[in-house]
Amino acid sequence: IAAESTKVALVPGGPHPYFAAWEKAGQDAMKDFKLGAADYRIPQKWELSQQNELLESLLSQGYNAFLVFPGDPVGSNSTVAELTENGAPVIATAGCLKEPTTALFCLGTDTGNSAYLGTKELIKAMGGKGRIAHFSGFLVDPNTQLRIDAVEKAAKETNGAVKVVQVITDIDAPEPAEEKINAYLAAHANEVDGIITTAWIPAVVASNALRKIGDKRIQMVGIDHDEVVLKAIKDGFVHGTMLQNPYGQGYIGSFALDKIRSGCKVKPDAPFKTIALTNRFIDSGTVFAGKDAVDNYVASMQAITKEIFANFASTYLSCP
Amino acid sequence: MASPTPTELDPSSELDAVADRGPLLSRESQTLRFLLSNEFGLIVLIAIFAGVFSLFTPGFTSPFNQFTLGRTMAIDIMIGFSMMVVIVTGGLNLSVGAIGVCAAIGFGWLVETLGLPLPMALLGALALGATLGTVNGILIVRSGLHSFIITLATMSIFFGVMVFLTHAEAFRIIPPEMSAFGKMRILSYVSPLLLISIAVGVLLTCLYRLTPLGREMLAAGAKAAAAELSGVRIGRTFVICHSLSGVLAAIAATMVVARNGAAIPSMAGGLGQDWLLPAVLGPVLGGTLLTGGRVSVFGTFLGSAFVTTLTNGLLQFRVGEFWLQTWLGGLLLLAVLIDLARRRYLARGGRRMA
Amino acid sequence: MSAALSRVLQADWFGPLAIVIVATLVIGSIEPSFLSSFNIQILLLAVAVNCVIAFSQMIIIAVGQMNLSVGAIGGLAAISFAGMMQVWGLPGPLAALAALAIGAAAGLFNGALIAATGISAFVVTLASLSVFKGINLGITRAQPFYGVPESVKAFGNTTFLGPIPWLVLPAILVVVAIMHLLNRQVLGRHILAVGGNQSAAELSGISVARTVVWTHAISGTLAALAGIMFVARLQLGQPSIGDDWLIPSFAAPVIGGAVLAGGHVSVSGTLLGVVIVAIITQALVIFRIDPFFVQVVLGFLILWAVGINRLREIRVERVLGRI
Amino acid sequence: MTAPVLEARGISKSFPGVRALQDVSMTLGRGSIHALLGENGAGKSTLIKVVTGVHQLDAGTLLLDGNSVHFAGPREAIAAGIAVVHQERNLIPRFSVGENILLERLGDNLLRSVDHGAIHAEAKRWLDVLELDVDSRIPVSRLNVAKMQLVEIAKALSLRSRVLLLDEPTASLTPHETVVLFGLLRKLRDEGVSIVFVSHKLEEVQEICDQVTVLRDGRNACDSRSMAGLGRQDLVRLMIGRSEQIPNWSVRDRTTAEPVLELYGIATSIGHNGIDLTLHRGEILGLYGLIGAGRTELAKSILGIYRITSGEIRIGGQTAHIRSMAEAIHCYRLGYISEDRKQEGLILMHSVLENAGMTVWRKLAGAFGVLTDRTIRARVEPVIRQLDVRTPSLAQTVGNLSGGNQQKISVAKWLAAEVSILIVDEPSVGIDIKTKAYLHGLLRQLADRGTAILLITSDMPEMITLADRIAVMDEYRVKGVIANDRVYEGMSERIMHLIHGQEAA
Ligand SMILES: Nc1ncnc2c1ncn2[C@@H]1O[C@H](COP(=O)(O)OP(=O)(O)OP(=O)(O)O)[C@@H](O)[C@H]1O
Ligand SMILES: Nc1ncnc2c1ncn2[C@@H]1O[C@H](COP(=O)(O)OP(=O)(O)OP(=O)(O)O)[C@@H](O)[C@H]1O
Ligand SMILES: [Mg+2]
Ligand SMILES: [Mg+2]
Repeated sequence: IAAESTKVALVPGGPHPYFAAWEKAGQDAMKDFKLGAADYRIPQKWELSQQNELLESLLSQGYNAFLVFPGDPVGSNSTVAELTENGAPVIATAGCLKEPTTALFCLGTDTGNSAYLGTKELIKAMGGKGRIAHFSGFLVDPNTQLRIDAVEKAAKETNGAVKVVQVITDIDAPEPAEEKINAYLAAHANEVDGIITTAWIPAVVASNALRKIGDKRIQMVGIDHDEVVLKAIKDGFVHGTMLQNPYGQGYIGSFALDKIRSGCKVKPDAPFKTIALTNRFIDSGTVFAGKDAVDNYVASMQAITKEIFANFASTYLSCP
Repeated sequence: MASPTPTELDPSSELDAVADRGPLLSRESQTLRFLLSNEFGLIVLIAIFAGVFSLFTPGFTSPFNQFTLGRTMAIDIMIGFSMMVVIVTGGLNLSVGAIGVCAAIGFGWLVETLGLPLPMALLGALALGATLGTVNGILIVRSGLHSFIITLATMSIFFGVMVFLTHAEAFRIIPPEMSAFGKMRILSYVSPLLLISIAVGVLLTCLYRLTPLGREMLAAGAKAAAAELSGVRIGRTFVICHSLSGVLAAIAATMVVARNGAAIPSMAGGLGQDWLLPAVLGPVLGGTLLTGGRVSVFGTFLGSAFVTTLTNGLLQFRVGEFWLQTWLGGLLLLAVLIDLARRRYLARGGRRMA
Repeated sequence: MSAALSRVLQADWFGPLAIVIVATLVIGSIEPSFLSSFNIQILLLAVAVNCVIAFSQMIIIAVGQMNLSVGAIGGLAAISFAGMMQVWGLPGPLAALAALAIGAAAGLFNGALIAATGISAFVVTLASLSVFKGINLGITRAQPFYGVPESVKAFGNTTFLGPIPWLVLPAILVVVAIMHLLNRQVLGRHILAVGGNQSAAELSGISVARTVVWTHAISGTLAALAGIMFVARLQLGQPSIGDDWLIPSFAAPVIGGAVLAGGHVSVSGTLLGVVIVAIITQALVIFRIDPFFVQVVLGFLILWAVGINRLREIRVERVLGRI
Repeated sequence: MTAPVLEARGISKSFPGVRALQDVSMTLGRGSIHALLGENGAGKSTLIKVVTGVHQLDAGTLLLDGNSVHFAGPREAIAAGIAVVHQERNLIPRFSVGENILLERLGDNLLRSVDHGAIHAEAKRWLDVLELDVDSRIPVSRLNVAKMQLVEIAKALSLRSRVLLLDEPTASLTPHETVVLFGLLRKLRDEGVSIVFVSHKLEEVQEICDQVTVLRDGRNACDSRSMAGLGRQDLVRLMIGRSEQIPNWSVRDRTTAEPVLELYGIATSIGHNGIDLTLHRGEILGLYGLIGAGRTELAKSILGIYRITSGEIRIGGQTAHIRSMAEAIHCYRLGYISEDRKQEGLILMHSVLENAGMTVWRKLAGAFGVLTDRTIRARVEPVIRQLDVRTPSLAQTVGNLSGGNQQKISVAKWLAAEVSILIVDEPSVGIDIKTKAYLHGLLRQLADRGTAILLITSDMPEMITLADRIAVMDEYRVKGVIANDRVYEGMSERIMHLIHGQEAA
């Protein structure tokens, strides 16, 4: 099948700055691989039902390959199954679907591992001991539980030197994040030594909060590449951030979908990683960026993308 | 066309002579009433928009799209019903989503953990919905507070307890017949879920038209003081409305489970809030009064159907992805304006007829 | 003396005030840091912004309607404010004025449509919510505006007289203005009259349409102000500002004694409602409630707060011999 | 006649399914009190609403001082100097009495401040003029219907306009307030104000009016005639096309029948004390008193709405503790026709059929609890016809009926309920004389068939026509019970003597 017939839809879970790079990635992939389309289509809200509707509609519109950030690791499975049943291959992108699933594989950040690594970095910065507060996202997102567990695991490994004293969740919206994080710091700032954030908005709000109280004693590791977080790292209020690779996900994912449509198969013995949700996981790269790395974080992500892309086909796909 | 003028009803001057003069309802005014109704307006709007969409987008009429449209519609209609039965009382049930999620998770737990057979588990889910609804109703009636604030609190409580017990874990091992039902296509166009919604709609219509209980619900919702002085047990009636709301939310939830093939805590968003919009939109567009006392089951059905059709069509139209909401809102406004124009036009005509 | 006492007992604000005092004392004695200067500052900040949101809804409740688009208007004003400063380099005050004007215009749009067509406010504001949110997303493509000038950031972040944040100033202004409006100004009385009995107001020569338009314009302006305050506090123009305002915007007025059918609202009650919600939110964080249990506790606390208030009302009614 | 101030020429107005006014004319002279009469549904209120810009006329012209005018809304009519008291109460429940009175005069400048002190001072003046003793600072929601009506009149008076339209202003007033009001109206007339007065109480009309316009089925039966030389029966003939039939019922004594409702030493949380009353099977016991005597409240206390603090109620010989109206109806077969039809009697947004059938739904439900419109119609239609309700259909919204017809529905639903004890509170407020006769006949029939009726009415003639015995209440106590000999002069004297006598002595 010719590449022009491949029409990829890149569908995030809702409007969110994280996915902005997917648009560019799709356009680049379309040009580079001569695809019929690689369009970035977003649901209007972070609602599982809205995403489902959008996906169903895109299928009726003739899209035949999907990169999907699953609105829910379990709940999105039936829609994904419907897509594949109608001949459109799906790659779970940026977040994974829980097995069993009809998605080809999951290309994204191992959320648990990223949180774990971030916490390790934080503990290192704290000098191996102290108390940690963990700020995370929607409680109903099973990833949140994975992150809570991962942070807990990293702390446990210190044999009691580090303790997670507080977990605050459901602060993915700016208003509650402001209120809860500030309230927490107001009451307990001197009882914590480190903060780990595992969602975008909490990372932004916590960076600002630390800047506001001017406290450089409390160490913090954030997530993602929001300007506020990056600037706080440069100014020394935040220790570093766990970067993910949205561009790479979109670019490589589009490429893989086209290959699959042109007859390639996913190698059954490919070196997939196993994570809590799935045993067909491909890490799109997660790196820790500290003060020295923030300025050229784009370059480092591109390097990772290039590296994964270079032998992606040979590693994961078997083509006729 | 002559509608009866008051003079025709003039009784004879003798006190006891009750002349038998046939029904007081005239056919003409019934026709006019229907043409002026919300229901007719929505039918017209759905026809207009569906027509435009099928003309200008290739995907809209495809069997798959019609099937998914019907399926989405079915769920939204049921959610609309579960709010509608409470709006009748002049109140709101903010916890429809939370009750729905609880019922879905309860269902998942019954089939997966307890291994109950499907019908038993379904009944269990409905019973759970009814119980939570009853709790709402009793709290509202006993405290005398507005249902808005009570259900705001219970929304937190129901959902919180559910998340606390499950730690946001989903139940996946549900009977295959259930997921097959969610994917089933009758004549390749129709989802059986839609038939369920239609059936429930018919039952609700019978409730309001043909039973004292339904009439009492409307009377109590329209003017509690007057209804009470006519012997309606207001408190009990309101509690029953809320229980019914719980049951309907549970039905909607099991439909979502069938559609998703799993019972997941995030199916209605945080605290179940994602259900609020479809829940209120259908009844309000359908002519159910937010102040209570007037209901239109068919209108709710059409209202929800209209919104899902509009959304679906717009997605097909591929308006600039970030601008979709603007379009949706704009078209909704356009639709109500068209409807208003229709009503003004007909009303003027109706007056001329009189 | 006893008449004055009974007037106080009957007032809408009495119950919420008692709850606030009791809650403050209890939480403060268990966790002294609750009364620390920094914490008070945080509390005031939360109250300042949230009360403006609550008032923007309260005024619509007063006229007997609902405004579902407060969040969307607030969000639109927020990103316009931040966007104008970043993209056009407008100075803060000018951008703020422009954003307020956008909010007022959005409110006018709602109000004019409702007044001119007679379509229910619920439907109109629901549709316009979609329109405004769509414009927000269309402009930002879900990306925040970061270019907020230092002066604005400082306004959102610094304090005077010890722990009092500057952001409290606009909030106080709004409280005073709304109180004056509803109690002492012709427009305010018209709003309450229309909310209390629309047809009677109409028959008394009050222009319902004009009142409704004004009310929505005020609501839009207040929502915009809240959005602007949020940008100052958050230090960036997040497109998702406003997404979650709807339920809190209703909760505070209702806790404060507003009648959802219209005609009766309480400014002090609403303000106290906001304070109660803020205290509850903070208490949950301070007492380190298990995150999986937060919602349950929150729900019970709301029930407790409104329940206490209701008990008081029942007492008062009983004294008056109604039961 | 002096130069006309306000003239209506050839006015027509239709509502869906109803021609309310057809080619109606009326001419209002300066300094006159003009009666506007007609049966329920004849179009009186509609005419007033058309004149004041509430409804837009379909055809015809309005002339003010000889100039053609058009009012797009009530605001413009008020601005042109026309004040009105509508038939339905139009007050803002939570606003104070004072502010309600001066609502029109808050002004149009939205940004102006309101001077509450001045408002209450001014309001107090108007309350004093009407001899209404209420604090202008309490909310009107705390007033009873009669006081609300007076507030509404004060509201219209406070505009000091040249034209004053009063749509049944005396419907819920007792003779005492009416006398005060009439004194005031005469004074205004002498100052040159033109007044339109709508009433179903012909004695009042004859007492005060100098001109009369009668409407019949939406048309002029007479247009602005002088009252001089018109007798009561002439007016009746103009209104209903025939003369009045005055029932000549015999005096009854039912005190020997078994008692069905007995009150022994009842005291209530709102101030009743030591009330003893006995109502016998088939008896009509009247309860008379001036406004504020506490009759309505006594009825509501029996129904369990206010708390009874001591004493005993017996129904059918058994001690009864009624906790809700539902219990009253379903366990004790006790019904209550409320004096406040708008708040407690009717559901204005529902149809005639729904309203009239509300009390019998449970009884009528057939097998499987199914209840069709047809079943309900069969039960309520006869009563509705007997009361001569003017409605285009049973599906009509009750709120769209004329005031008197609404009242008929609120009575009809209890006549259909077949209860054994019926408390009737001001049943004929706003009902025209013809229907009032029907209603009296129906109540009498009910009593003849064994229903015990407790009749609360401020309408002395009605009381003397219907009651077998009359209990007189004042200040929450029963002052005495007298047998009714149906001789008007003697009875009214004895009643007033019971109310005032002890004080005078
Ligand atoms: N808004 C309305 N919609 C429909 N019909 C109406 C409306 N208002 C009045 N009518 C009808 O117009 C006719 C005249 O009503 P109107 O209220 O003028 O009577 P009225 O003479 O004031 O009677 P009453 O003595 O009972 O007050 C009635 O048949 C009534 O049902
Ligand atoms: N709960 C209450 N609070 C304050 N005032 C009350 C209350 N209940 C009754 N009243 C007042 O008590 C008085 C007695 O009521 P009402 O006038 O209805 O008695 P009535 O004899 O039935 O008079 P009517 O002739 O109007 O039927 C009224 O002035 C009323 O406003
Ligand atoms: Mg009338
Ligand atoms: Mg009374």
